[in-house]
Amino acid sequence: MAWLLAILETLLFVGAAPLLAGWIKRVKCRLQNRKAPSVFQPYRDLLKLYRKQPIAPHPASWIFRAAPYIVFASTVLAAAIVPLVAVDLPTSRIADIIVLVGFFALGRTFQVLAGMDIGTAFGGMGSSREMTISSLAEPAMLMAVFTLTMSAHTTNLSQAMNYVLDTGLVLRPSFVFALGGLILVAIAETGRIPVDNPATHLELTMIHEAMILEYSGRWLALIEWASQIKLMLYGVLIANIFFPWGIAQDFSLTTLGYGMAMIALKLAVLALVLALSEALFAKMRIFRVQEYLGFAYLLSVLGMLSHIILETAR
Amino acid sequence: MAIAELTLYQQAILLLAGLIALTSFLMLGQSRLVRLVSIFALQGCLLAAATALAATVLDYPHLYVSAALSFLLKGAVIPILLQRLIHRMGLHRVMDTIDHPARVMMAGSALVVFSYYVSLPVVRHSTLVTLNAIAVSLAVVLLGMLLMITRRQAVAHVVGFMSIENGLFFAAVVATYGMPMVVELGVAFDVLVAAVVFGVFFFQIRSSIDSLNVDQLSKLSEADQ
Amino acid sequence: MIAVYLLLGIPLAGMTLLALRGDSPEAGLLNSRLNGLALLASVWLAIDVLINGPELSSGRLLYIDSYNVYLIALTAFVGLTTSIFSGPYMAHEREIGRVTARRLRLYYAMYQGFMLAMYLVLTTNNMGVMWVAMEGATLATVLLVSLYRTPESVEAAWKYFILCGVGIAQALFGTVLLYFAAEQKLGVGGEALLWTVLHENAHALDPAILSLAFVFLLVGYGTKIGLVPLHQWLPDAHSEGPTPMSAILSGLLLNDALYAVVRCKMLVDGSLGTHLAGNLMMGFGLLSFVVAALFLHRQTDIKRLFSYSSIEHMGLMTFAFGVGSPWATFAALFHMTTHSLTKSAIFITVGHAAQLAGTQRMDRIRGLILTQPTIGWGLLIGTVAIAGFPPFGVFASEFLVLVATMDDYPWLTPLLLLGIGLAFAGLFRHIQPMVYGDVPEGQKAIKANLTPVMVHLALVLWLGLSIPTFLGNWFNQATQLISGSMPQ
Amino acid sequence: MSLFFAYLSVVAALMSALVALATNWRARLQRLAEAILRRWPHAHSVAARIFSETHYREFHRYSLFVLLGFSGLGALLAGLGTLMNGAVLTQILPFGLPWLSWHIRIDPLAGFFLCVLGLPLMAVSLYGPGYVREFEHGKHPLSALGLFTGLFVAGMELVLLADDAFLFMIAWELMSVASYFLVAYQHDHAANRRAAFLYLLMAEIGAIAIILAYGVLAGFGGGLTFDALRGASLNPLWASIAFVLGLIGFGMKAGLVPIHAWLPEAHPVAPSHISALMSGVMLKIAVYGFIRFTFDLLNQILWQWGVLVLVIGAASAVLGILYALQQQNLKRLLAYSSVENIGIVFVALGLSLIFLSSGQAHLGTLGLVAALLHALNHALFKSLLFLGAGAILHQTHEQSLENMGGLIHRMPKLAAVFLVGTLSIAALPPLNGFVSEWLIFQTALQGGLIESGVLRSLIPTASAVLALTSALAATCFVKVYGVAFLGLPRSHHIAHARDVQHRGMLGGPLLLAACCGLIGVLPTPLINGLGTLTHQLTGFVLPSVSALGWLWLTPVAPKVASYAPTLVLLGMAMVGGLCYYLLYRRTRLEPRRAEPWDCGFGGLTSAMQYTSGAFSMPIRRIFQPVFEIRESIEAQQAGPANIRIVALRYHFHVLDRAWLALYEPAGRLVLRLARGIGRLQTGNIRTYLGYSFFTLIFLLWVIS
Repeated sequence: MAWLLAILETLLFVGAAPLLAGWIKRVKCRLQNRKAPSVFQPYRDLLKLYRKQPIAPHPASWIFRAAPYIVFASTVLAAAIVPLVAVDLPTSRIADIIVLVGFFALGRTFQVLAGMDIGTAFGGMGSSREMTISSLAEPAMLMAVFTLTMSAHTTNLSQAMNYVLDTGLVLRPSFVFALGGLILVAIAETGRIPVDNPATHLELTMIHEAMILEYSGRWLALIEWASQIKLMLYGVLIANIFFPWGIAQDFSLTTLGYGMAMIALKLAVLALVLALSEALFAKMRIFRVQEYLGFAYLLSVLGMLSHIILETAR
Repeated sequence: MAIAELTLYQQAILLLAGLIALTSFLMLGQSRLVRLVSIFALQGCLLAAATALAATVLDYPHLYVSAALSFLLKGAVIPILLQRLIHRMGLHRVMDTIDHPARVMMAGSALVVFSYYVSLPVVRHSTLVTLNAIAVSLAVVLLGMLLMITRRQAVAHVVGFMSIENGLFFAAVVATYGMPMVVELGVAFDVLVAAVVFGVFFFQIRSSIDSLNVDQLSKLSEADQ
Repeated sequence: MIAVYLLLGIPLAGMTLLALRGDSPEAGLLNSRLNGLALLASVWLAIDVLINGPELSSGRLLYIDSYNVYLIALTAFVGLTTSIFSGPYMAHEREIGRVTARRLRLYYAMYQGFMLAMYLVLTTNNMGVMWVAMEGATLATVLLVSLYRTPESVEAAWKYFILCGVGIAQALFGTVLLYFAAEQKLGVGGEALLWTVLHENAHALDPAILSLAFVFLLVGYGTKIGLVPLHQWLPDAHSEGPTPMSAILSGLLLNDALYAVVRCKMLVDGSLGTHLAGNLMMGFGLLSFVVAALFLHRQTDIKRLFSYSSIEHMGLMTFAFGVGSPWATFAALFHMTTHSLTKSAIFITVGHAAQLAGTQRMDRIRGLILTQPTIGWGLLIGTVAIAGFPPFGVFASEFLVLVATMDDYPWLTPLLLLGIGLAFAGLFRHIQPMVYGDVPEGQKAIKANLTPVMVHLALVLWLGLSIPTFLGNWFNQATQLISGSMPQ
Repeated sequence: MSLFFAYLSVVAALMSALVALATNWRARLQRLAEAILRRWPHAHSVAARIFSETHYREFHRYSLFVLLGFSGLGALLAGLGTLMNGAVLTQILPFGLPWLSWHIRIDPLAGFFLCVLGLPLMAVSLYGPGYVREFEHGKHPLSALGLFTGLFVAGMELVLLADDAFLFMIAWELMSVASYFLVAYQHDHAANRRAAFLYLLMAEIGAIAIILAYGVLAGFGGGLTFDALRGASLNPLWASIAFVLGLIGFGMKAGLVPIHAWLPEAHPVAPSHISALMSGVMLKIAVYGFIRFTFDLLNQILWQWGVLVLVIGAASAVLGILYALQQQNLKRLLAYSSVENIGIVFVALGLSLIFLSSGQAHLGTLGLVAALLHALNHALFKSLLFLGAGAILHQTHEQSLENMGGLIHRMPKLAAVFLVGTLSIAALPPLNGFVSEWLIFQTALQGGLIESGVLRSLIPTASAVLALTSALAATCFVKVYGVAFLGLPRSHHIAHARDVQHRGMLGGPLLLAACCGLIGVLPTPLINGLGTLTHQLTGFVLPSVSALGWLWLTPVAPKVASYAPTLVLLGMAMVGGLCYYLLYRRTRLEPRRAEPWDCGFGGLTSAMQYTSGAFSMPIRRIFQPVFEIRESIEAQQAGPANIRIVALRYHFHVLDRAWLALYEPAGRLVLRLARGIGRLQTGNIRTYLGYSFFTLIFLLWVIS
């Protein structure tokens, strides 16, 4: 039963990801007062790509072909272990938050390898930048996460959420800092403005797009979908770790429905915030990213220190 | 106890000790090789005399032998050998002047005082008065080294070396009435061989750097050229 | 006891014999045969002592105990192997006309004379005779240093002669003082210079006089050991003389001088009951160790290089004897053995290498391994051994010295560490370019007899892995004799 | 039994050393065989074939490595046996000093490291015969290589078996010297000579430091056997002195910053299978020495030591990987990454020390287990990578990444095996590298349980540095794989490289890759196996390594953290397979081959790809202060009056700051001192007489 539920939840996660992306696009369009596409546009795009015949460039090796599957699989697995509507699902025991970071790293690695597999300047450029950014973002994210886990004494996500739920609403300075850090990291890792512009078509400014420039057809579909899932993952993480209220702690239908509604609401709000910021800020130079991520890291460290100094009564 | 209360023999030994020290000083000041060698011969004779005297005082027969040995070697054979060499090498006119005679003399006298100071603990509890002569013999040894340090001529070095030997020998006589016979003989033999080897070396050095100025023997060094 | 007289008689006869027939072609063979006989005699003696304990000759002029008996065997052994090497070497020198028949006679006669002096130093019981023999060793070797009659060799010989002569004279003064101190207690007569007698009554001797005497003895024999700052004659004499002589100088003369100093130290310790002698030796040893290690870095002549390494090692041994704890003493005795074996082996190899390259300048010796692997590897392995790497024996002693020093004088260990590191770097920075790399054009292999080297290195290796029981017992007894208790 | 296997492995290693000497004894051996086997015609014919001109070389070469293989197998069996039953066997061999014979002891700790030694050694023995074949015709004899390889291995095994300081040091130095000769094996390159010299010098200094460390203990314990040393009761000051000496000595061999300078010099220049052993195994022997000294011999642990180790380890980790990222030479890059991994191991050890000193035995144990596991993992994948690099070197004679590219098309098999190594060193799930780093993170996250707030804030910071390190490591090895194996070939000989032919040269790496995968997927049994070891050292066994069953890894408690690598692998396989089925099997759309996008200009060349230097450029700029970068641009001009620039060539060279700051000044200082001392020896005999005169005066003055 629990396993079935876990799988269903995962499927829901995977299925809902494009919707979130569509929603963000829509809000953005509205903010830039353009005419917005329907929120279901991403599904149509995926279907279209799925039907198209993929094109493999000449120098590509099997890595190029295998990468989309691995990227997608690792992302789905990550989705499986992050509690969406209910905690204490068996899947969340398979791996904890550090493994989650590991999954992201795995997917990223293969995407980067695929980018370098083609032997063009763009692939290399994108890969190099992606690895640079992620290698700065990862410690920041882990620091943020550690802040949480050190007060919750667990790295297991659903345990952590339980902890927050049990302690109720406590204004922890450390959590505030960690939240800030995690949001910044999330923006960087999901390739949104101001770090990267998912909508750009000028190769020199691309990071994520430059890597997947050669992809087409079903491969592109998988990668796009994976990145949508990743975006939603970060959203869910932020929402459920810092504001877990409403998430189902038992598996009765009512609570599950309530949890679903709540998470939908939270994500919608987060999406609004993201869209707003993307509308307000402009993309920054690649070599200012280090300052940006350094700030994220600083926030996380501050969170950690404030946890040690302010919150532990010793 | 004061010197007046000593027997004549002992007084004589002390007198000889003084003379030997004097000869060392003379050598230190002497810049002509020929005279240097003759003073060295004088010192040898004084040494032999002192030994003989000691022998008579305590009638140790073997001291006579060593007296004879030292007279032969230090007083006769070696000086004559050296003189020969000097003449054959035409060094009899060479002046081996030292840079600061006054300072060297001062240093010498300082050495005498120092050696007295050093030998005090030795003399402290002992029966024989002649023992004070140990200070003298030590002074002679040190003066010999000083002589070698201040001189440039190989011959002077040999003389200094031999006068060191004299000092040792004198110490042996005054302190312990001579060493055991076997040692005496060994030492004498060594000295003789040494003298011969010196002779050989003079010619070798002469043939390599046609002079006997040891300052020119400084090819083998570690300092940057 | 016959063995001892044989031991002294053989080289005496050999000296006279070779003085006459030294220029004949089979002289080298004769020389090594004589040394072989001496070795047999020494082995006989060793077994004798091992079974019957210390021996005192009639007239008590000669005394063999577990301390000197193994040094005797060692001396005989190194003398033999070196003479095996020196035969062909001198023949080659004769061919290229560096030595004449007269000098060859002199060489062989003096070789035996030197051995005689060494045996006498080791076997005698009379401090005076020991002095005489030590001076005799100088006189025997001094003419060998200037064998080639080059200006440098003459200069080296002259320095060797004067400095060692003056030094040894001071040793005689020390001996006189010793005699004097003893005489006050034991009365006039030959007794008072016998080491056995002195050692028995050491406690009774006047400390003031003995400390005075020890200073003179230390400076005197220390000059022969090559302790800084009295060492200047050593590198010159080693580098300018014929190579076999460098080998026996490094392998034997230095050891025996140290032996004499330690004998004196035993007396002084017995009398003073303080650690004065030890401290003096430690000071000199450490100074020599570090300074020599520094000197290694600026050498250009290969034999000079290794003579400095000899100074360094003698410094280490002096230091260890100075420390005086059982471990350190054991280490020092063991180091004496391994060092003289290794160092003589190295000098033999170096001799070949120099003949191969036709020069002693290290910047002209290149690519030995590729030219003639036996010589190249021999030199390299020898250097590794002398630098104190296991499984060679030198390591064991350095290990013990370090541990013992850490035990007693921990604040000195940084200096030791510094010294070893410097010495190692100094050796290898010169050795590596010589053995490795490509062959310079026109360099060809030569006829070389490296059996002695192999034998020595094999022995050192064996000692490093395991010390045979009888040797171990020697070392233990000697350690007990010197430091008062056995190591455990 | 396990002791027997241990001896077997040592003897086998020595045997192979001896066999190596027989390289040029074919004729002699042939005559000998004929003399002996005249009776039995059959055996005689066999011998005749073996010793014939044609077969002897091959036979000899194989026998060398077969013996090494046996040595590895013996070590592995001995180690496993000891880990299984946790027995401690001791024995005394009749060697050594008369009053201190060799003490032999095999216990779980030694056993574990015997396993660490055994696996790579077996891989090397598979790999070797194919690799060294080309040396047979070179100017450097195979005998030297084989001899010192055997001694090297024997030395390492003896270090693990030693139970007294003396034997330990003998074996330790034997290991150093033998590996020195191996580094200097191809000594016609000046770089190799320089590296070898530096290596041996630092090994010597480190060894002396270790000896002194033992000396301190021996002084208090009154003996040189490890039992005596254990018995030594020291005050904190002396204990700290001993610890610092030990840290210097073992750290120098392990390659901790800033005393790592020899490592990136020496490891790359040795023959590749030796580099694998040096980087994969020898560094672990140093780790073993440190653990043995600190956890076993020293009778107390102070938290300051833990902090020291933690800081140094973190510094080594991040600096090591930053420098690795900037290397162009593949083997040099791997060597620097060894510095990084050793740093990670020491971070774990530091955590363990801190926890043990503050009485948290179970967390200390966790840290220790993490360290050991990472040591094993590093041994596996680093050997794998070095063997792979060696295979590339062997096929293409190319070490520089800048000339590689597209090798995945030329040597697909090697590429596949190499990928495993790359992924596991980049610490990606579900491979072994990730497991150990996960454990280290888990340890660090328990820092909240420590009393002192300073430590509580220090530990997470260190773990964040660790996170940075692992991210950079991923970057670094993505770069390696991407530049070397993917894209277009950057030079002619790479474009025409042939895949490895010799079966063993693939088999060795494959074995290691298999181990990586296995440990990655099923770490639990191994970690449970370490129970005996931790019980011996910390008196504590990880309580709930598999509280949820053998699938789950729950080092602290199920509620705190859990990881099920097997399920992860399963899940990935399922999802990936499903997608593949749905997307490919259903729509049978074969991908079409086409030119990659070139902005419409056409004619993409390999020169347009990102090079290794370009890939790491952002990191280079971000971490500017860490490096000493020498850049230069040379312009090729042509045309009238050389105005027109036809080609620009960009060179950059990254120097190690430690080198410039520490080593060169030391060298200069020594030379200056030597010159100063040299002035004393003027060559004038009168000066010399003066010296002895004044020495005498001085001494007389002193004593009276």
